[in-house]
Amino acid sequence: RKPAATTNDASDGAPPATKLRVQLNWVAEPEFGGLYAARENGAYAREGLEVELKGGGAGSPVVQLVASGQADFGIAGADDVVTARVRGADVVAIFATFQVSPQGVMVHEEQNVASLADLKSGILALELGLPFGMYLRKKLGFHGVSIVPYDGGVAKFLTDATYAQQCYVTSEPIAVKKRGVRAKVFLGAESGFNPYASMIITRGAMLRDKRDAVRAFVRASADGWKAYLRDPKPANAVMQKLNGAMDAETFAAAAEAQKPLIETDASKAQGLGAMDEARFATLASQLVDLGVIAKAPIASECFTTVLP
Amino acid sequence: MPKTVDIRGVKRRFPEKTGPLGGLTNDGASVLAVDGVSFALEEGEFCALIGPSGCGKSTLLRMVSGLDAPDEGSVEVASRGRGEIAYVFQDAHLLPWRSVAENVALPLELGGVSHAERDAAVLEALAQVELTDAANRYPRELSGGMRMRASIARALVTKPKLLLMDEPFAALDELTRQRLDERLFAIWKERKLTILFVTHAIFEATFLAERAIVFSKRPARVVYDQPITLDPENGARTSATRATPGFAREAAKLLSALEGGDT
Amino acid sequence: MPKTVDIRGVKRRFPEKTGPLGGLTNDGASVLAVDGVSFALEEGEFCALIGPSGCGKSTLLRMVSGLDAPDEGSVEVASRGRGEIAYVFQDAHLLPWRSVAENVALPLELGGVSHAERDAAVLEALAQVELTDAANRYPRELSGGMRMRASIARALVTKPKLLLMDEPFAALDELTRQRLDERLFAIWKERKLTILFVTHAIFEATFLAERAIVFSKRPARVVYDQPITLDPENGARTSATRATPGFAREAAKLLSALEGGDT
Amino acid sequence: MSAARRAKAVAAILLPPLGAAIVGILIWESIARGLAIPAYLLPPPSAVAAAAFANAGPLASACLTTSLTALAGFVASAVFGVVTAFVLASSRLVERAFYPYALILQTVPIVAIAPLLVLWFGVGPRAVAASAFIVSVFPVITNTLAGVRAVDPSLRDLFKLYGASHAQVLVKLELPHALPNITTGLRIACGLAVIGAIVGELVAGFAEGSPGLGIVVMTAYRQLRTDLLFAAVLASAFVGIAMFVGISTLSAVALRRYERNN
Amino acid sequence: MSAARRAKAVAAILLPPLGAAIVGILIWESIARGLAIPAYLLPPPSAVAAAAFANAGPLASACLTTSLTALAGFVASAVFGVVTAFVLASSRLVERAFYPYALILQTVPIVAIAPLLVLWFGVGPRAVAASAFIVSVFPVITNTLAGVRAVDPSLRDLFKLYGASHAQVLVKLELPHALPNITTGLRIACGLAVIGAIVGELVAGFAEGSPGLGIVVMTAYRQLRTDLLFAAVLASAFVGIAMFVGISTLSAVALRRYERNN
Ligand SMILES: Nc1ncnc2c1ncn2[C@@H]1O[C@H](COP(=O)(O)OP(=O)(O)OP(=O)(O)O)[C@@H](O)[C@H]1O
Ligand SMILES: Nc1ncnc2c1ncn2[C@@H]1O[C@H](COP(=O)(O)OP(=O)(O)OP(=O)(O)O)[C@@H](O)[C@H]1O
Ligand SMILES: [Mg+2]
Ligand SMILES: [Mg+2]
Repeated sequence: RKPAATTNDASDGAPPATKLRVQLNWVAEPEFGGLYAARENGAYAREGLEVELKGGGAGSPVVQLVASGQADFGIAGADDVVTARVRGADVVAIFATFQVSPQGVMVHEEQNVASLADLKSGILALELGLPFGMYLRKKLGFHGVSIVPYDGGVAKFLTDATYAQQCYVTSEPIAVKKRGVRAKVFLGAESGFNPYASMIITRGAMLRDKRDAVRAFVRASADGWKAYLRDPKPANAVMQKLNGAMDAETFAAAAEAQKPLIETDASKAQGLGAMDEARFATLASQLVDLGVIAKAPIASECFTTVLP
Repeated sequence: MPKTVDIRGVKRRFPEKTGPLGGLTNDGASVLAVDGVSFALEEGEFCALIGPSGCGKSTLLRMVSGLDAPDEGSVEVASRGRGEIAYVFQDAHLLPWRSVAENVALPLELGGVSHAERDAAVLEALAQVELTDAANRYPRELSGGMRMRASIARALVTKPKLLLMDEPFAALDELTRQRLDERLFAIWKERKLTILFVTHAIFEATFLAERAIVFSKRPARVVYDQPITLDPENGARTSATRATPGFAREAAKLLSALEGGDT
Repeated sequence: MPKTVDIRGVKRRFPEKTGPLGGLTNDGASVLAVDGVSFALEEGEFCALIGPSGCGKSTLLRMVSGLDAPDEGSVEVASRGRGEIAYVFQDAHLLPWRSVAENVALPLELGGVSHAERDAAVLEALAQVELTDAANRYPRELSGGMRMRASIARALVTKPKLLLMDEPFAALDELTRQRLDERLFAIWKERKLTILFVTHAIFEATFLAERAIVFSKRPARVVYDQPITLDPENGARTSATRATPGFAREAAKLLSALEGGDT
Repeated sequence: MSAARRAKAVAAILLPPLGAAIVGILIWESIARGLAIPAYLLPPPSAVAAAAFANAGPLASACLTTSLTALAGFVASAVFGVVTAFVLASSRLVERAFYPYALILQTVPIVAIAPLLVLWFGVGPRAVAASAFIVSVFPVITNTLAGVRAVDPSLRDLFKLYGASHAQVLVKLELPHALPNITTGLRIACGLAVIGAIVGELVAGFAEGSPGLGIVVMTAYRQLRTDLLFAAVLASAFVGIAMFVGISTLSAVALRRYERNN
Repeated sequence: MSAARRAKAVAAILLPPLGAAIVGILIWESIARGLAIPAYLLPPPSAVAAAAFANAGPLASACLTTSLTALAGFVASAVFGVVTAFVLASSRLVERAFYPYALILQTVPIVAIAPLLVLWFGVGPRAVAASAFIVSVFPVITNTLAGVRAVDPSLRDLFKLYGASHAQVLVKLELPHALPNITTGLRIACGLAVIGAIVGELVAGFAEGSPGLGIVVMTAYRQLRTDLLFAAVLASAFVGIAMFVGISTLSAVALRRYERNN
């Protein structure tokens, strides 16, 4: 079956722009800052690409959309990629935006919890079925804590001082801080669960058939991220127009908060988006441990570095 | 004697159409059904009401029962207590989810009559209309005439003071009708109730009533209002009554009044 | 002459109750409505059917019309084409969302008759039952008698070959009834249709029909089946007919047959 | 005179709901203030109004986006629901065989079939409308079926007597008879189509630039902008009520002939 | 004889849906295989059955959890919906003032009011049942109201004539007359209560102990375990259909008296 995206054959004149569709897993947010920056500052256009960034809701089936050709690229976590490959979906990670997983647990500061292992009472909201929460529960037990589903909001956190919840370090802590509530965040990475996050993924067929376009897209996206890390303001302004529910202040704070997760030693050494086979292997064995998948996929097939 | 029903200059006009928004009505064409009818019934009177089809008889009965109100004029009824008025509608109007006995028991139930008393009264009323056999059947299992009889039993069961009947026996065969005529006459004699009785059968009106009112074609107006005097005055009515010369004479008077109002 | 309707040994029994699960029925008590009725109608016959209330007349008519089937015996009807049988039900059964004219037009509409032809036929049928004025009204705006007349117009409109009528004129006043009687007689004479006519009015049966069948009390059995011979044989019926001695004699025969079957 | 009466009739229709709205808002405001419920849980109506006003543009555009998909799903439900009900009504066997399974449409969580929806309808409004359809079709089927089943058997007899075809019985008897039930089903479908569209937006993606109310609800919820959240919730209720009033008005006109025969 | 007929009647009721199920499963299997749709999008029924079998314990316990809350919400809907409809029916003014706003219950996304639910009912089954109630009550109101409004005016006249009190009209006329409509409303409410409970579990339920079907659905979805996901979806449909069949049976018994008077 032909992929839905069409790449017009380059002819000798100025080649018409290649149309590409990117499926996001949420609305315009700093998490996607580099992509919007690349689109706004012309990085995609310079590569001859016309990129459509499609928003999604919390339940958007990004992996399925990419695997089935409805989108050319998508945003997903490394755990999604590993799981999807085991289930038979040929998706491959091509750019690891967040080197450190932004996923964590936030706790009210008054609770005086020094580490997550001290959490022994109250309520903890975790996203159902997400390996992150399963890992923490398996490792830390959380005996005496009621586990409830995480729904993406923070209202319940504000109403209840014994409420702890899963969070994106770039999002919920900022939201509660605006209300004058101080939260302590424990990153999952500190407990040993650190999948790459906000990865750009594509399907195997794209890599085989349109490697040039993929390469151009990753190159331009990396440029976009560089620009965004330098100065997030222009892209933020564009994104804020698309996401009226988030104010400029929050955009700025989130962009600031995510910087250290993107720029790490590894990405400074190997360039933005760098990926390492060992981390995929670790993740795969963790997922097997948690029972999410029965058997680990070949780690090297989960990702590919398309740039030379 | 006190007036049980007093009707003065009653007019009733139906709007032709109901508007789309509930309250709005089109003031255009309307149907004048009753046009200035006046008469009074004294307590204990048995009055037959005759008139051409569609002239406004049922409309008048509804106003007497209090279910409808005149546009002009007044209708005064002395006894408006619970169960004091009974009305045999032109259609049977039985509750389809109740058996015959349960349908007949309804007015008593609504009046808070005790179970035991109710059962006795229902049995008596069913016997009066010869429907004892069908007590436990449902309306859909009845013939047309049986449905009407159930409806009559329901009206008799409260022993009302004022009985309004809209062609109650039209769906019955001649013999059943005659038996019920006689029984109704006996009940009236015994209980001294006031009866306003719409009928198309002139013979029936002559047989039963003390007085007959004839309506003109729509809009209804009173064209005839006279007592009916049969030879065995105030005596019992039997099959033989129908053969007396007085009977034929009174019937002829009514027929000619009807003919007069029909033009 | 060919038989238009041939009824042989027909029995019909209604189960007393329908079970909770649709298909299941309680085999206990049941009502035998028609018990071995046989008679035949020749083409062009006008036959009156008389019997006590609840005896099984409507049940028989339903079986002749094909809407119900006998449990035993057979009902054969010669002309079963579209619009060849018309049936005036005991209740009017009008579609409440259609005006009178639209209700009367229904059988023609179902038969695919063209608009223009339909309108003409509807107007004619409405005139026959004196309902032209009310053509555009809705059933809820009609009196009881007007509803029945609309239903009669609907039956006449297809010019059927076999006309089944279940007490069509019971809700009409004496004068309208006599006019419609005469008109029905004229239509029968003119169109040579076969009519099976249930009535409670013995005078009406005598006036109209060539033949009368009397049923016994439920379960219905034929207790009387004789031609009616009036003095002006095969002549036109007028008001004067009702005064002839032959008329009274025939009526008396029917009444005594009814009395015989009622015990 | 007639104009005055008309104005009075319109007032009789409009004033009660307006009055109720005002009373409701006052009660809400006093609860929010009196019980001191934090504004991030239950903002006072004044705050909601302010948020609605400040975000009037995006809210209006979100309303439009959601209305269109909800309406598309609703229309599909109306057509498909009525047709399906008539097919089911055609025989007891067919009804018994298939009707219970129609309920699956009602109980399936949209998120679970989101991948199939986007696979078949693509990311965007068509998948969202499909979600609105799935959520809203069952009540239309059920009510229409109930209406068809309730047709007076003696009217069926009448049609049978005159040799009506199956199609004629459907068009001239069953459909007009079931019309009141169908509008009841459609009234229920209105609200369900709106919530179906909102849920659909959360799983089936949307075109950039015109996010619907579902997206506004979720983003406001995540950002704890409860005033905006409530404004969006009320906006979705408004979309539902507008469809509801539309259906009710249409049905009042269509059903003028239907007042019961007495 | 009678036993044989009874068996035959039961077969007539059970065979058609079973046959349809078997045909449906065969078609599904052949689509999944024939069109080579990847199993992570549409698993073949055999895979779903295998997943259901492998997870029979957790699925059964999830079914039970969800059934209980859905049933609680459903019962609340039935009671509150019928009562509300009778209040609305008591006057046109009341109906006009409040009925349209009842629709808000239907259009509000549960997630938006999840914090309020948790505040008022606490985390757990009570909040989940409240969600099931909110999602399922409107159809009960609407159908009951339609039933009460359709009472034959001449029967109302009869009750008026005999001086029936408001309560008597309600109990002896309106309620029995509206019973068929009420059961239609309840049939719709069944499925909605199930989906309401599932949605409620996702925002206000417990994730451990005895998690409901909503939790299973989300977990399976997140982990792309589409076979288990479909098993859970079918399980929730099963809960809905079980409630539906229950209501249908009850109503068939209750409505035996209701076959139309002809
Ligand atoms: N609700 C209504 N709307 C409009 N017109 C009506 C309404 N009810 C009755 N009418 C009209 O009023 C007139 C009188 O009707 P009514 O039922 O009183 O007649 P009736 O004398 O009882 O006739 P019948 O002997 O045929 O029963 C008729 O012309 C009828 O069409
Ligand atoms: N559907 C039914 N179920 C059970 N019993 C029925 C049913 N229909 C008719 N019956 C019974 O069959 C008998 C005959 O009914 P039918 O309607 O034929 O009487 P009829 O002769 O037309 O009486 P009427 O002159 O009162 O109309 C009655 O006792 C009636 O109770
Ligand atoms: Mg009348
Ligand atoms: Mg009969």
